[in-house]
Amino acid sequence: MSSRFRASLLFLGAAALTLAACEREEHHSRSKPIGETVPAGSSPQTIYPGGSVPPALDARAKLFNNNANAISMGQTLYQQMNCVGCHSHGGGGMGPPLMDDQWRYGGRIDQIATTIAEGRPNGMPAWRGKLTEDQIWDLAAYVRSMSGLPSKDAVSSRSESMSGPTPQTLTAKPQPTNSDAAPQ
Amino acid sequence: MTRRATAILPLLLGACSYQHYQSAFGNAAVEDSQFLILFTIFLVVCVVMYVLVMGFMLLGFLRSRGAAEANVVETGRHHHSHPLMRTALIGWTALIGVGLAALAIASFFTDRSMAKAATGEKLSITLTANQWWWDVQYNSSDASKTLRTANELHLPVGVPVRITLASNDVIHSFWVPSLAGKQDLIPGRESDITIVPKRTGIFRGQCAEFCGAQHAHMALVVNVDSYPDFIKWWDHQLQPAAAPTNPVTLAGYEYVTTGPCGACHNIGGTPASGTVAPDLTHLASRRSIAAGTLPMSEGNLYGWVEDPQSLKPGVKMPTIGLEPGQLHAVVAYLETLK
Amino acid sequence: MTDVRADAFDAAPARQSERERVEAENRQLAEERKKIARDGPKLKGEKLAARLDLAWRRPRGIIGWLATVDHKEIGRRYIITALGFFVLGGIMALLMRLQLAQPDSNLIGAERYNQLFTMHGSTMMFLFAVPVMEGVAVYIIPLMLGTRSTAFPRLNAFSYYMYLFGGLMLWGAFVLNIAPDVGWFAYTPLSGPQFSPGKRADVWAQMITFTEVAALAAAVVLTSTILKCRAPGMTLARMPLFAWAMLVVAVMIIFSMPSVALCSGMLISDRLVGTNFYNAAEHGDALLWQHLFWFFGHPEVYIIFLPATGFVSVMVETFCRRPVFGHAVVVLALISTGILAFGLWVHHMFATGLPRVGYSFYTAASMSVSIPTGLQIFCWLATIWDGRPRFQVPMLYVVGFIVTFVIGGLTGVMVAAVPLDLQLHDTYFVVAHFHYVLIGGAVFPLLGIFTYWFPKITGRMMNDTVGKVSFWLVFVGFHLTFFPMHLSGLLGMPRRVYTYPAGLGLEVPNLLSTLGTFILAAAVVLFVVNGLISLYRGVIAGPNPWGAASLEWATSSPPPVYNFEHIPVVESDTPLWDVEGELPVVTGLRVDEKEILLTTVVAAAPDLREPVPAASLWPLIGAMAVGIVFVASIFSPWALVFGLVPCGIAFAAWFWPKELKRNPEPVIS
Amino acid sequence: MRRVGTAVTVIGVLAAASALISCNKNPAAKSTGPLIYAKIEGGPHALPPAAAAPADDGNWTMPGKNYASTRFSALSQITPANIGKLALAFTFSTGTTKGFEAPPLVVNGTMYIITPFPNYLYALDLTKPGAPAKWTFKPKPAAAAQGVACCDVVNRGAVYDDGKIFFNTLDGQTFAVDANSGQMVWRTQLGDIQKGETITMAPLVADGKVLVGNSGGEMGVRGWVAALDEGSGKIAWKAYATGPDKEVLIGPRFHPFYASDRGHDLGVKSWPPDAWKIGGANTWGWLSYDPETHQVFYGTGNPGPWNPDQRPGDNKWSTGIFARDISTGEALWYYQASPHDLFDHDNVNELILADIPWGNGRRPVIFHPGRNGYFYVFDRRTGQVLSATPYGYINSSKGVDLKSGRLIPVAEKAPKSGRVTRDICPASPGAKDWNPSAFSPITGLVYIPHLNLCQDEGNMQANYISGTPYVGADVKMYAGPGGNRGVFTAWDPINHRKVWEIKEDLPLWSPALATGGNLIFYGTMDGWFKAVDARNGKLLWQFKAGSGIIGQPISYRGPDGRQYIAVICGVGGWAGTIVSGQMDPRDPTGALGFANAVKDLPMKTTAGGMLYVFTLPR
Repeated sequence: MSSRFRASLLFLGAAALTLAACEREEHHSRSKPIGETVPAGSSPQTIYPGGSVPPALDARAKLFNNNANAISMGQTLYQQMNCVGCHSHGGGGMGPPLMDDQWRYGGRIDQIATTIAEGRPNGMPAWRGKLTEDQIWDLAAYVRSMSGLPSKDAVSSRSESMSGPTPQTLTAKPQPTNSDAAPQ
Repeated sequence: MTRRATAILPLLLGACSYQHYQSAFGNAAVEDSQFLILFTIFLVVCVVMYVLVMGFMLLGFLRSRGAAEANVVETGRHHHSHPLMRTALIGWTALIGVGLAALAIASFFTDRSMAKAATGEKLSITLTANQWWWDVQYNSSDASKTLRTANELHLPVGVPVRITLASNDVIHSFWVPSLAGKQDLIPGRESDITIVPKRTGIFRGQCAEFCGAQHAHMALVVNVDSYPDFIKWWDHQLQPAAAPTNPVTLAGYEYVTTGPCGACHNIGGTPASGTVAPDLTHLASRRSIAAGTLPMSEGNLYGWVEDPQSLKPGVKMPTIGLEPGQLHAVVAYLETLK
Repeated sequence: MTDVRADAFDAAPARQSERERVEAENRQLAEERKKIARDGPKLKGEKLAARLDLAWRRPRGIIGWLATVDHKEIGRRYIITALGFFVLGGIMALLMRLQLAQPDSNLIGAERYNQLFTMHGSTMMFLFAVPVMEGVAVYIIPLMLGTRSTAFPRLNAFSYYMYLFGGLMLWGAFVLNIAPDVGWFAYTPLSGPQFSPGKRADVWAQMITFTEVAALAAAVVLTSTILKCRAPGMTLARMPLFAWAMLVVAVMIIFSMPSVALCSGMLISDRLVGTNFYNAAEHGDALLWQHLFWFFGHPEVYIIFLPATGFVSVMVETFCRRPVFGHAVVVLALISTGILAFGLWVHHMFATGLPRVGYSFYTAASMSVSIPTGLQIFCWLATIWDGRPRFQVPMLYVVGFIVTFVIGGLTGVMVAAVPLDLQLHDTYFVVAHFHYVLIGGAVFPLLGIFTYWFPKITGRMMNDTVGKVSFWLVFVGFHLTFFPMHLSGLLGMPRRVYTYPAGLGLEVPNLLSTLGTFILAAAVVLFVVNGLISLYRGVIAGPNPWGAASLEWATSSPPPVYNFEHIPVVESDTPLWDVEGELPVVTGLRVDEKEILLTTVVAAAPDLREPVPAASLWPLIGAMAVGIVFVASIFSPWALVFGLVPCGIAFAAWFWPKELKRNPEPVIS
Repeated sequence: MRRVGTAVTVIGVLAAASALISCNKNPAAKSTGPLIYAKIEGGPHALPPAAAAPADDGNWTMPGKNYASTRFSALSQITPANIGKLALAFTFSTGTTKGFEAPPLVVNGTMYIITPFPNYLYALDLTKPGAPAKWTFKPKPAAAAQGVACCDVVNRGAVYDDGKIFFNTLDGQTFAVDANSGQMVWRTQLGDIQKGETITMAPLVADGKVLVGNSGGEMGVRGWVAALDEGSGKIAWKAYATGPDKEVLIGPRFHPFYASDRGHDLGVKSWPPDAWKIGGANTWGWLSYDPETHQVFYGTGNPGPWNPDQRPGDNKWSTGIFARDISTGEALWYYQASPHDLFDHDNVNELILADIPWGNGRRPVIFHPGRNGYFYVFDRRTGQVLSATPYGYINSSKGVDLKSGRLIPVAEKAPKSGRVTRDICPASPGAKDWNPSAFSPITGLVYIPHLNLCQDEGNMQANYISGTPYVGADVKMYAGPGGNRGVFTAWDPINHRKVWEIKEDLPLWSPALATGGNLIFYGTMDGWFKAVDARNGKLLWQFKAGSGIIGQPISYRGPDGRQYIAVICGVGGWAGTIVSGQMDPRDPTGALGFANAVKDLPMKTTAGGMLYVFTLPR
């Protein structure tokens, strides 16, 4: 088993495994924005009359939900776009808290993206046109991470600033309840 | 003698064919000329030592081929050695010791004279490094003369300038080879560097500490001007941005101030006053775009505004996906920001 | 074999006087001792070899292959695995140079390039350089010291498996797209929780933990072997210089590795549970990482370089046909290099804005560390001067080493001065410097020593002409690659940039470097092919093809599993040259059990007969358990808690005391 | 064996010591009895100026009771002797659950109540038993205004004058409503919520003008004070707090006492370019008026953003006090309490007008317990600082240099970017926030309900996007030395010292009321409405309200001639956002850092909005 032969074997194995590349670490520095507009998601447990079916989850959800780089980009935007001013580090203030498991307008990533894009009546500003869709989806991914919804490997344990609530890597994933619409 | 010595140095190393734009041979500031003098001293001493070692080795090879009774196992004298070898050893140690001591002392003196040249600074700049651009602030006792610009430095020739270095995210390193050595910008720790430019000209510096995906595209252009030009430049930069005159630039102005650009960029005198991205008030007066990624030109502005992610992948500026009409208007407006 | 003590006491207790009882016991013991088979002076040749081979052979088959504790097998595996990682690291370098061949090229994207240079740096430093030196030492030191096995052979096996699992984890992550991209030094806060999302930096930090455990284990094995298992008569003064080098290296590893273990452990805890060690806001400090890392970092590069000086001393001695001039001077130089190496780590941090007075101490220390190395070079040149050098392939590598390393040493003196370092730090000038001292200083002697000890390990010589061609290819390729980097550094090219703009004069040096890299790659391929072919069709080498003087050439090539039939006795520092005919030997070791002779530390007088642990799977199982705990603790802190159970079981079983038939006895004659 | 014995004893001792240390960590300091520091001097003491504090007619027509803002009711039917029998007369639920900072107003038999968002105005008929509501006026302010109100959607009160009720709504409108019919007379839109501007203050109506200022220092909104004509609601004049002198209405009559406040266009020169346009300095607090000299006095808020590195210079005219001519708005004098403010110490606290014995005559002064922890006494004609004495624990400034008037900061306590500065006392809400103190002419003391909080602060680059917060600081507040978070202090302004002091567990966010019967009323954040003796602070009577009290208690003479005490409970404001904003207490930096100081509040009170009126039984 000379080293030459072993090295080439490793390389072939490597090529095969790259296809199963770990999605969590993928860098989506997309140069072109994804076409779809942000769908008008529904609030949690909306009544769908006459047996109609809730809209399917947006196709982009799996690109952003557990992607470490999207959550990290969202963390930077959360600070830079002044979300901290109203929601602080998840505890709330002017705006409602984001680290608990109560979602007035839905906790699914596409519903949060809609809230950010369209704004909400009691003072949430509408960011459509001010932020690009990728940025809105990055923010939505980070907002979900404040209540422990994405996988623990994708979130960051702290930021390089004053320590706030307990690290996201240690917050347990909340038990879904009937009124909680953040299953995905 | 040393000035001529340092001048021929680049010729020696075959670096003579272009303008010293970003090279340690630029000799454009007191600090860099001190470096060149010390570098020449070290080079000379090292070459001499190297020649000695190689000479000793070659002699070792040539000499023993002829000697009949070398002290080897075949001649049974492998436990003997040349009688003078012990003294040679002591001499060699002394030589290395003296050589190193001399170099160390030369280094201390250069260090001290650099520090001495740097006292009594009359201009203070605060340089804040971010992931992959430079935030420059010219401080002044009159607060309203505080100037904020990005990715480009203008320095008056002959005036010692103290640059305070801070970082907003990771460790970067401020390095303009033609002017002076590098200093790191470390978050939570403030350090500074003092430079005394010797001659006017355009020089280029680059971040020298690995700082993430686009570490390679984090450069800044340094213009050393005469003092009057420098004051004229400072006053011009304090003026608010030029108001749009024709409908195309007006449309560009509308888009930039109400659209996504204003959330991050600041354009003086307009509602766009974001602080987390380079200040664009006088963008068109700068020589490069996106921290030295592209030289300033209309074509490059089009390319950059249309799709920054393909030119500088991973940069924090998103690709907005402007329609051609909007893109044309925005670029037209940006070009008026002289 | 009934237990002697039990029945002696219950025969007529009180009346029999004390003296009679002791005599009965002695008779019993003498009876007992007669039954032990020993290798007396008369037991020699085939009969002894067969019995020793039966005692020392490891169990057959895959179980035996995994359970081996034979230092030669473990040494071979270390070397082959390290060479494998060397090739992989080399491929990374090739890809980097392809990207840097022209300015503003988009062959490889930024993120991928950052992964490449991190993998290149980490693989070369942690998975090739230190392990290959330990691998060669683990193979050769017992032979060179005239003993049959290292001390703690199972710890030796455990060390290899930890190293292997660390390498597999890092390269597994590379394949699964979780490769680290923060550089082989991973400065915080870039490698911290906010700016390195995902698990990339954790994988890097955990690879450090793996290789650090492996290196510490190997260092303990080497230190105890060198100090306690030398052949009788081999006093410290007569110990070969390579053994001295490995002793200093082992002690340096023991003192430096914990520092990097601490800082990588703290980085993992920052990234996993949000501690604030490196968080400047909460009064942590980004420079804490640099201090702890470079306190290990600089000794690390001497850990890589000092074994190479040992190799050069061995080769110079053999090919100049005389012992190295000033044996004591070289030994003192090794020890002072080892000590000084711990006092100059801040020269990596001259640009971080620490107080200038402090820097001047580190300038002085950095310059003074070149004095001991200068002395060693003088002693080698003096040996050449007094000897009659024969320019076979290993000697060519020695000459290549001296020509290259001295340039690296001198540029090292340059970057020791603060005003120069402020311009040269983190530029390609420094890249040129450390490749000169690492490739020139360590890889050249390594290639030379592979050619030198290849016959001892495989029994066949490597082809001489192919060896010469590959040397010149390596030499030319190396200098074509790395000398232009001095220039690109001075012209303003910083390190770790995935591209550079045109018009700065960097085009020519970078193109030359890329060409040089391909020549270097060709040279390595040629060397490996030469090795592979020589395995089967190389000239048969007898026990001492080079006519060398040290003990490893006293046994056959390849050496039998028990190394020596009888443990040799040493009267001088070049035993094979000073003794005509058979080496004097000492007898009395068992032949039915694995046993080695322990000797006193300084005078190497025979001291104890030590039973050698048998081959066992537990080191492998222990390494797997620890490996699983390390990998799992990247993802959850609970892994450390629940992981203790399997580790506890594996180590308990490993150390479980076998029922000793009787205690080791003092040597009577 | 002996060695083992000693080892065991050593371990035993260590274990006991550590247990001892852990168990006597001081239990949350319960509110203790009053600490007496000094005797009340017999001689002449401060008195409110007659013009600004006319005789008490039993009504309560403005939050400060009178233009001198004494918050003193001369009614003395309830005294320390009979307060034991004080009983509930009637209650009224306002139907809101946000922070209730406003007082009820009582005018000739009708009580008017202005609620926090959505700012309902109720009129209760006091002549009928149970005081039923006569009419309700609903201004219906924009709901989105809630998104730009930094510190709870509060309203600090309405004002009655000349048959009309004047009040502001959160979305920046000023309303005039006819007091009898409840019909709107006029309304004027002053603020723009798109820029982050809101109005929460109580207007001051004097000399035919309604003076209104805006809020939004945390949103980068440039501060101003506007005077509207009382009859038509048209803007008579508008004075900005930053920018060129022309817009700050600084003209020839402007004579600031101290040199550093003199200069041309300081509102532009003391800021980096364009920073004054988003520089804050809002007037959201209290105004006082001197009818004799027709001068109005008010304070300006903190400069924006909180991160001082982004606004080098003194940042004129923030954190200061202006005196203006009420008819034209021209500035007469100005004093800056915190030049280049480092800790968000808005200087909008109440300005109590008084005349103090000086030499053989009397000197017209202003008493001003500032947020930076100093009790200022100004000469209200020139703005000279007569004295500035700390009334709370301060370690972030050394004192006020009376020659230059400037605050002397402590360098290590200046917050920096990228590195948390620890133990800054007083915290950002200051030694006392907006809740005004009361001044009793009988005892001559100023009764100050205030805070004892410190904080850790780490700053970073603040990004300005209009309509979003522009702060640039992470803050964590916690109890100051002593472990109690609130203090009620009786302060002798003549001899500059405390007379008596009550330590309260929770921060004191409720204004104080002084009465002729030598009683002081205030409320705590967990709902206790307390009455203490004005002379020695002894607790005489207390009542547990349904929610925390941060509103102004008042005392009035009812239609039946008896003295009534009224207060409206409803926890909220910056301190109570953790309850009224349903915040998650696990985030210590919530509500700009206040959440960390009142993590226990959600267990001690719930949100609410209830009027309680007390009187002595017949």
